[in-house]
Amino acid sequence: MFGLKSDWSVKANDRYFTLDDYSAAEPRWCTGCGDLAILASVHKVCRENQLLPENTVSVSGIGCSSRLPHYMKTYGFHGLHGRALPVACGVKSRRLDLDVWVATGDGDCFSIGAGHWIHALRYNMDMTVLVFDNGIYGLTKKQTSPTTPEAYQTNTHPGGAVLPPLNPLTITLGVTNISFVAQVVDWNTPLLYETIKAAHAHKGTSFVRIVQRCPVFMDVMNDELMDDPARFLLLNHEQGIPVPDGVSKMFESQADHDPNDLSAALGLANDRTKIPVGLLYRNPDAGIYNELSSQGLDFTSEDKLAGVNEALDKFLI
Amino acid sequence: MFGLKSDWSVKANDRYFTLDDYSAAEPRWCTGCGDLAILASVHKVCRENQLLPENTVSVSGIGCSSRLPHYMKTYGFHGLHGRALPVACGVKSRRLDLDVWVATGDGDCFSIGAGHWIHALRYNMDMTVLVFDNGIYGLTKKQTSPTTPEAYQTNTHPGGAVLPPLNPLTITLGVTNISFVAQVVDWNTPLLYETIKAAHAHKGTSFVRIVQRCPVFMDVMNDELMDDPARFLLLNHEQGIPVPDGVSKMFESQADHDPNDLSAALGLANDRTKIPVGLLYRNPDAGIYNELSSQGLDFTSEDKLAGVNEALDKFLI
Amino acid sequence: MNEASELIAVKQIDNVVEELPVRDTAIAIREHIVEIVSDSGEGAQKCGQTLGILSAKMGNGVWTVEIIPAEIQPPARTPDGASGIRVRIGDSPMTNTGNDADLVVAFNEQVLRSRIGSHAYNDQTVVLLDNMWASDSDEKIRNQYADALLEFAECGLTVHELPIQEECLKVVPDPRKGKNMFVLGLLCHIYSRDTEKALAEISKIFARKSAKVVESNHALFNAGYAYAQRHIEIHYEIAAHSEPDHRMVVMNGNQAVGLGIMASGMELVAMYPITPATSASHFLADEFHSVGGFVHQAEDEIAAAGFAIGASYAGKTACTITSGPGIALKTEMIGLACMAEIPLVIIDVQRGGPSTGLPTKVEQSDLLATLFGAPGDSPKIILAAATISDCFHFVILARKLAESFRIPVFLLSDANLATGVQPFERPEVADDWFAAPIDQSPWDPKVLAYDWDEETGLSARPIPGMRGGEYVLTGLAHNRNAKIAYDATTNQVGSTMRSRKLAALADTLSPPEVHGDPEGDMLVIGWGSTLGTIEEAVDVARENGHKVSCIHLRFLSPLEPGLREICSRFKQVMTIELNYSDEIHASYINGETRRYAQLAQLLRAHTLLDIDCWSAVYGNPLQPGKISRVIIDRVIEVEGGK
Amino acid sequence: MNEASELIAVKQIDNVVEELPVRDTAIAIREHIVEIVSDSGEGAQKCGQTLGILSAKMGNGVWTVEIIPAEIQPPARTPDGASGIRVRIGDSPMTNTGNDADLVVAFNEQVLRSRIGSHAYNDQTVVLLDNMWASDSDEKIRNQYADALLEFAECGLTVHELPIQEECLKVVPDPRKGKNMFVLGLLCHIYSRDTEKALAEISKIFARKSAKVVESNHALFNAGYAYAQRHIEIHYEIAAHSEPDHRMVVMNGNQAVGLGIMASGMELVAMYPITPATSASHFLADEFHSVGGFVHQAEDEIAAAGFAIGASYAGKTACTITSGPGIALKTEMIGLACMAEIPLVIIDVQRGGPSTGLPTKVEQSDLLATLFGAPGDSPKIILAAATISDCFHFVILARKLAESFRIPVFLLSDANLATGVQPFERPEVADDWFAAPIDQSPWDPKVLAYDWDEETGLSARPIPGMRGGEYVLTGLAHNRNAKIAYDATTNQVGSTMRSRKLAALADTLSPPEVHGDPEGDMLVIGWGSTLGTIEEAVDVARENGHKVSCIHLRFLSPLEPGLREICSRFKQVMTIELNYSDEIHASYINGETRRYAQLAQLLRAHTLLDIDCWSAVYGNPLQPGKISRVIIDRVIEVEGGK
Ligand SMILES: Cc1ncc(C[n+]2csc(CCOP(=O)(O)OP(=O)(O)O)c2C)c(N)n1
Ligand SMILES: Cc1ncc(C[n+]2csc(CCOP(=O)(O)OP(=O)(O)O)c2C)c(N)n1
Ligand code: SF4
Ligand code: SF4
Ligand SMILES: [Mg+2]
Ligand SMILES: [Mg+2]
Repeated sequence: MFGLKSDWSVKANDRYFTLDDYSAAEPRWCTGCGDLAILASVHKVCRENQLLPENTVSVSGIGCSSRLPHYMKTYGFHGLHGRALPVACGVKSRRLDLDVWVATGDGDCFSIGAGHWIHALRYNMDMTVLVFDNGIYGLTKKQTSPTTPEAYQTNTHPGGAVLPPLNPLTITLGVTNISFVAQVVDWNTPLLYETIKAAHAHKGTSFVRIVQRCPVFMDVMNDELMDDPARFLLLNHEQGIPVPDGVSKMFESQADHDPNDLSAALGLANDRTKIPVGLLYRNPDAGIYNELSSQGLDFTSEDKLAGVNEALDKFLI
Repeated sequence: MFGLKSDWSVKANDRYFTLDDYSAAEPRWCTGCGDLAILASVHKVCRENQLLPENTVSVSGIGCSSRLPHYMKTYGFHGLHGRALPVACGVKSRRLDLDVWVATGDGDCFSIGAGHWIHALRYNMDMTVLVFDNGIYGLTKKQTSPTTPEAYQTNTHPGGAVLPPLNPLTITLGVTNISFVAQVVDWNTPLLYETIKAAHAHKGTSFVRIVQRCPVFMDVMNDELMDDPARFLLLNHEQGIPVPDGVSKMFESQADHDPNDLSAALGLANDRTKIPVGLLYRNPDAGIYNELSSQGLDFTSEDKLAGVNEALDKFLI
Repeated sequence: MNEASELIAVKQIDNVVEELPVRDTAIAIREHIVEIVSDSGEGAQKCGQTLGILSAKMGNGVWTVEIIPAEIQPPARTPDGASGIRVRIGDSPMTNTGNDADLVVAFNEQVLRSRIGSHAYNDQTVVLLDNMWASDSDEKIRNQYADALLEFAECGLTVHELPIQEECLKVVPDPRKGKNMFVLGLLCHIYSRDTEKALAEISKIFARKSAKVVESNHALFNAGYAYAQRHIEIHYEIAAHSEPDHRMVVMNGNQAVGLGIMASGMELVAMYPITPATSASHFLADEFHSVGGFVHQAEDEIAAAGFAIGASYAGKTACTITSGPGIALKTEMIGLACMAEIPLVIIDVQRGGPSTGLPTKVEQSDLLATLFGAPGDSPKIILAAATISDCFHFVILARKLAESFRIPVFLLSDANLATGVQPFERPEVADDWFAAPIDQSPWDPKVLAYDWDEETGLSARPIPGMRGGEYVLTGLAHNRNAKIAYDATTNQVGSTMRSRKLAALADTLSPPEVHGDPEGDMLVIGWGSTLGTIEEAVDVARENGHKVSCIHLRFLSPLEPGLREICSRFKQVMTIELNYSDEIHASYINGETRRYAQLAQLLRAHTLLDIDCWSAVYGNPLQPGKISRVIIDRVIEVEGGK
Repeated sequence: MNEASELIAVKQIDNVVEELPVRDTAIAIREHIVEIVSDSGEGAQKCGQTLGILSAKMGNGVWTVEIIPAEIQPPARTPDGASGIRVRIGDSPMTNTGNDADLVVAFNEQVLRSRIGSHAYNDQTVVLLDNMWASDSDEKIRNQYADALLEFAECGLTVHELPIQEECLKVVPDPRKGKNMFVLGLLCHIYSRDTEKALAEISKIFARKSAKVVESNHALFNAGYAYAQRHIEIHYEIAAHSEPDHRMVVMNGNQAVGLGIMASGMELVAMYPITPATSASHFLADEFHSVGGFVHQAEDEIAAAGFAIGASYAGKTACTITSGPGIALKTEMIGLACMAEIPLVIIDVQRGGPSTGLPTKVEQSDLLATLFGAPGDSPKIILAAATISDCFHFVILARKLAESFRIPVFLLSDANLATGVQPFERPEVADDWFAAPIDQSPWDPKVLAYDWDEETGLSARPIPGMRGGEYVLTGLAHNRNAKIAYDATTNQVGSTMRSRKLAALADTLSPPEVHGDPEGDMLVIGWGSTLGTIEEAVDVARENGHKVSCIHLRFLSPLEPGLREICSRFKQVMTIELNYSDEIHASYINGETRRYAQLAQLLRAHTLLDIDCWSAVYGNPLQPGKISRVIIDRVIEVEGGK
């Protein structure tokens, strides 16, 4: 059963956490907002893994999506627009014991945060990155985001967005040292849950692009998609995201895809006819930066004293 | 002959420009620096096209490479580290008559400027972008850049660079709306010239990654490459970069590559065994942002007066 | 309880409303402040805006301020979700939000609680509350409603319950989107507004919708009007102060900024969305094309500034619009514009700070950051708009200054101006307001790229396309010839020339005018959107016999001349600002440790006089009543102390 | 011409040098300033550094300043390419670069021209110049050489030509990499340096090279030494002021910063390369691992600040190191750290500004930008290092302050400190300097995340891992419980608490000590790297009978207490700073328009006294001689004016 630990005997004295232990204030997202589903899945993954609330940190930027930390009863860092990733990397750098989550939006991650996006992926620190991609600026009320569909009318482009939308997957898959790239939609909650769970279980940066409904400002993108499941392509593979019972039959189009195959992943990402859902790419062997950045965590005061003194002595005259 | 105009009759009264008309102060790059070769090619392309010096603007960031504008006898903008692209886009936005060149370095473009790199490529404004990629921070004296080879010792990573180098081509090819992606090395001057010439002739943003020698701070990367022409793969195609006489035989490995084929380009970019040289991708139909941003250039004072008055009158009470 | 309250038909006795007599003897009043508060999405703002525009059209003075919840879709029936508007209408020009409201219409009791928490009302305020909640099917809601009524009574408020929903249901099946027009009808009767004009406004609002929509909204309006006629005794008249057909426009500060940009001849705005600045760009996205202009939404604030700078370098002075966090990000670019002398207009619609702070609320906290933000000596011009009309005209001034002085110019506005609506005289746009077309005639190659005039630091600039003017702009230290130079004098000379421009500009300015007597016990100094409030507060103090005057600064860099002289004619000087300062009497705070409000800090250095300050970061616009008390208290304290 | 010059064997008559008598009667002097200038890559800096270290080891006071060309590989034999070093050696602690050089060894005449242009010499300076160019195969070079000699003579300089190259060729086939050791040998004889120590230093330098390399450098040194013995009459002795075995260390300011970081217990530095800050990170990249620390090179400055802030939030106060342009980019992040009260140490190695400015040169222009840069009220602590020893110790202080006050702390250094080398007492590192290990004991859930002490604004902070302390940090306005709140009081209370911390800190500080008499005609105020220069200049003025004293500020925010009182004991107060201010007597400049130097601006507001300033942005360190003249002139001017 969900959340029930399979082996009660191991740490019988431990605390047991329910969903409530991860849920803080009532979310202030709009009715029907996809963020709610994502939050619920995150809560469930926390419970499933019985994460210690005090050792869990969710880091975000600014945007509707970036409110997530406030709805988690864990440590949280609701920082600056576009800067969730560098902060999260810093949090993890010397605290391997912390379970780090990042909640970011399409504007936050792909526009103002684009440079950090590329570089955080390179660092491949052990954290779970969820991009809430609603194809619009939600919090600031309907401006064009990098993923806004072309010709969609926004407040900054009343005549319709002028650029073809950026494809976050093709760029992500182009970054050396990436280790986990998945895509999912918020309204398929069982699959969303499994995807986030798999992302969390992965060691390294797991990047999950979640196509997210914003019923208030993005009618086209999500409504059309929700009504047209044929647009999606479910990726199946034993090393991929486990597809829960009943979910598989919701997808007309499916494909076997080996997540170790980068060029196949690129092919899927570049295919404009279908939106792949599942695990596109995974490389468990990519170097993990926090293994470097945490060097010397075990140094005692004596070690440090010795180190400073030795360094100082080089300058003795 | 180079630089000689084929049809003298057309604008007989016109000025004729020699290389000197494009060359300003004596370059202050180190002996053997690849930047010198790039500058020479740029001068030659200017002369070949008889660009009006007063209508030519070179924009750069900060770095050794970004000194280029100072060695051009045209208008120039030597701006801020990482910000050449937004400035260049601004220059072009309402000045379709200006021929805009961008000189940027691997740190300038792929590290601090990474967000602009992605987005300027999306805008696809009509300009020629030359990335002087020496795999190192030159001007600040040998720190790791995103393209520094793994394990190469630098002043910030005396134990050797810790990340596998970023691959600028795979990311670039992942950006929607890109229209011209080429790669070349500085020491094959005929090919360098042809590549820059083709880039300049292309309408839209032409992105050229130039593998550039920095004999002072990057011994491995370029020396090894120069000594090992077998590492390169020359791309041939009638729509590609014209390969000058004699150049072809310098390349052991060659391939026919159709620059209209994005997935083939991705395959080449992702292949770690060979370094492709030539035109990887070209899409003459990608939307060009300056066609939008220059709207209304023809407005007269009367048009404007009418426009303001109409707008104001909507607020009349 | 006040008179007006007693005049209200507190309880709806029966539904046979058409039998009740029409009440139409209106009491003349000079001004009133009306609030309409609702859940987000119920249209309180539209209702108030229409009331405001209508009143402006009738020749009244008007000032409106929006009450904006922080969330997109805040939960219904919660204090945090309060969305609404405050409209001040008077028989003379209204210059600020005023004091406590005189009348409020609330769509539910929870949103009312929020405003009570913000001290918007007093026991004189007439509170009209929809009574639908009393009979809600949900017991919890009924209880909340009952509890709130008790709570309101306890804080001395008299609440009049009105069957708004009930009445609307007679007209439309779902009044959630329509109640606001019923309330507009109510208010139009209460304030004797011109119904024809009102109906015309309603038609305008729904112009893009079907005729049926217009019709039902007209019906709701009429129902509200009729209801008030029959059941609400309060009925006022507010005289016009101007001819209704006087050429006035009415708009908010961000619209004024947008129109100013259009009228300045600038053709490019590069921006990145940020509250409360974005709506100026929205406006331009809709309208800019009609003057041939273009709005570029950049990938971030740095790129927006870079894009604008690029365009400016290429000959067309461009503009970037942002708020505090965006200013922080643009710091390096602005430093470049100072150093390389690139004309640039930066509009900063200030919000509550620091950091992400209070995105929808007002503050005047960016003065020192814009003045001193860039490392190294980076002189620039800073203007502050004090009125919505300034928001328009100062953009035109800013563009001209930027080009003449080859310098970045900040225009400081704020959230209060951005969303406040006020009528002002329709500007008569002249084509010499527009930037000259790009000059492409050859440049005299003997004239250097920075051919600084020794005295003023001014120089003409070559523009790409000018033959013979080719130069390379750089942010490195450079000489008159735009060449990089690291020697000992180049940077000193360049810095001197750039600084000299400010002194030369200051030389052309006049001292600010004193509002009130030219000398006295207290001079109050303000800047930005607080102008109306401060002048009104000073007037109150003067009426109370205190020798108080005020000045209001529009130029913050360089400062207007004569300040020390003006200040020294008063026994005491203080600034009133919407930013943080330490209170005088607090732990660890003394003459040495006190951190002063931002203008006060500047003026203390500038005048060497002991300039005091009162400031706060409540996020709300200042009320003249509160400020007059602050002023009077300080005057008395000082006199008492002496 | 001075005595010393006459003692030089101006011309090498023959090559039978071994027959000339050894000269070894040394004249005792108190101090000398020596410069060595060459093309880049010829090792002048290594030569000077060795001379400096050697002298420090001999118990002399030493101050060295590097002369760094702007290009990586500047063209040979050009003034712009001048690379070199200045070493001041004395019989007491040296605190600054000093005035004009007493002796200079130049490898070619062009680099000498650059230094003449920087006014580094006067007609007393002994100039030793390699004469190899006189006989160069290239006629152009021969002519340049001859022309330069004439030029030097015209400006009153006496140049002594030495056959440096020629002599070196006797020892090695290619003296370009080795000439510097020959010159070291020369200088060691001239200044009676301990040859054994010198040879040991040379061995150290080439420790990683082959024995042969060491040998040939020893040989070159010996040749130089012998040459001087036989051909150069000047021969000095500079007494030691300290026991040679006194525990001193000698290093530059960036190394001191790096060591300070190691000794402070900080474990993480996140940086992005920028001159002149980067070498501190280079040092740490080499050494940090020995205390378990890590240097993160981020993708840009914003990410570097974000990374450090993330680590600090997670319990380990981290550090970021940068210079002006980086400070500009970090502005928004620093505002967040102020607002959310995240301890953070920011080291700003100031360079010439504004914008990209003068990357390798010194300036003190970031004071106001660091103090006021972030929009909104963002109180923070600012310390300025005045000496290289401060560079070390203030990092430790900064870390402690950051954690105790839960605040970002700036440590201002500058290019002068960064590359200057000075001996100071070896710090005795104590383990209580280290940050405590991360506390993982449970947090009392009754204590709120911002449980501000009403008086001091201080609060303890929960750290991830502490059970019961879970909170969500935000840059939005928030209450004691870290919850977002937009109401009228929350932001006011939060701002007050954050501001109160500065006042509480100020309360713990002591007034600065006055150097000189406690009262008099003129008080000079400085901050940062100019300490030694200003004190020396003040001493000169005092020796000349003027009643001048000085104070030097280490805390810039909050300011140290008692300043007004100290200032008011002097008739006149002025700051001396390395940043821009308008000159008093210039066009359009008057009491109202003058823009003051940065500390002067602050102090005028702080003390309300008419504090004057002298400042400049030449990019060079100040010379005490120049400053003493400035001071004396002002004292006389004021006295004369009265
Ligand atoms: C530096 C800065 N620039 C701009 C903003 C304004 N801002 C807040 S959220 C946001 C974009 C939100 O879009 P997205 O990241 O897609 O998140 P969403 O609200 O759609 O979840 C912007 C522009 C800001 N807070 N800070
Ligand atoms: C904001 C800012 N950060 C850092 C620097 C320092 N800086 C100047 S150039 C440079 C990197 C140069 O490397 P690259 O872009 O690869 O150019 P190259 O010198 O190798 O041609 C850096 C970090 C700066 N000038 N401005
Ligand atoms: S605006 Fe859109 S993204 Fe934001 S909370 Fe509402 S539905 Fe969700
Ligand atoms: S340091 Fe390298 S990149 Fe820079 S000029 Fe020298 S060789 Fe070229
Ligand atoms: Mg979004
Ligand atoms: Mg490089």
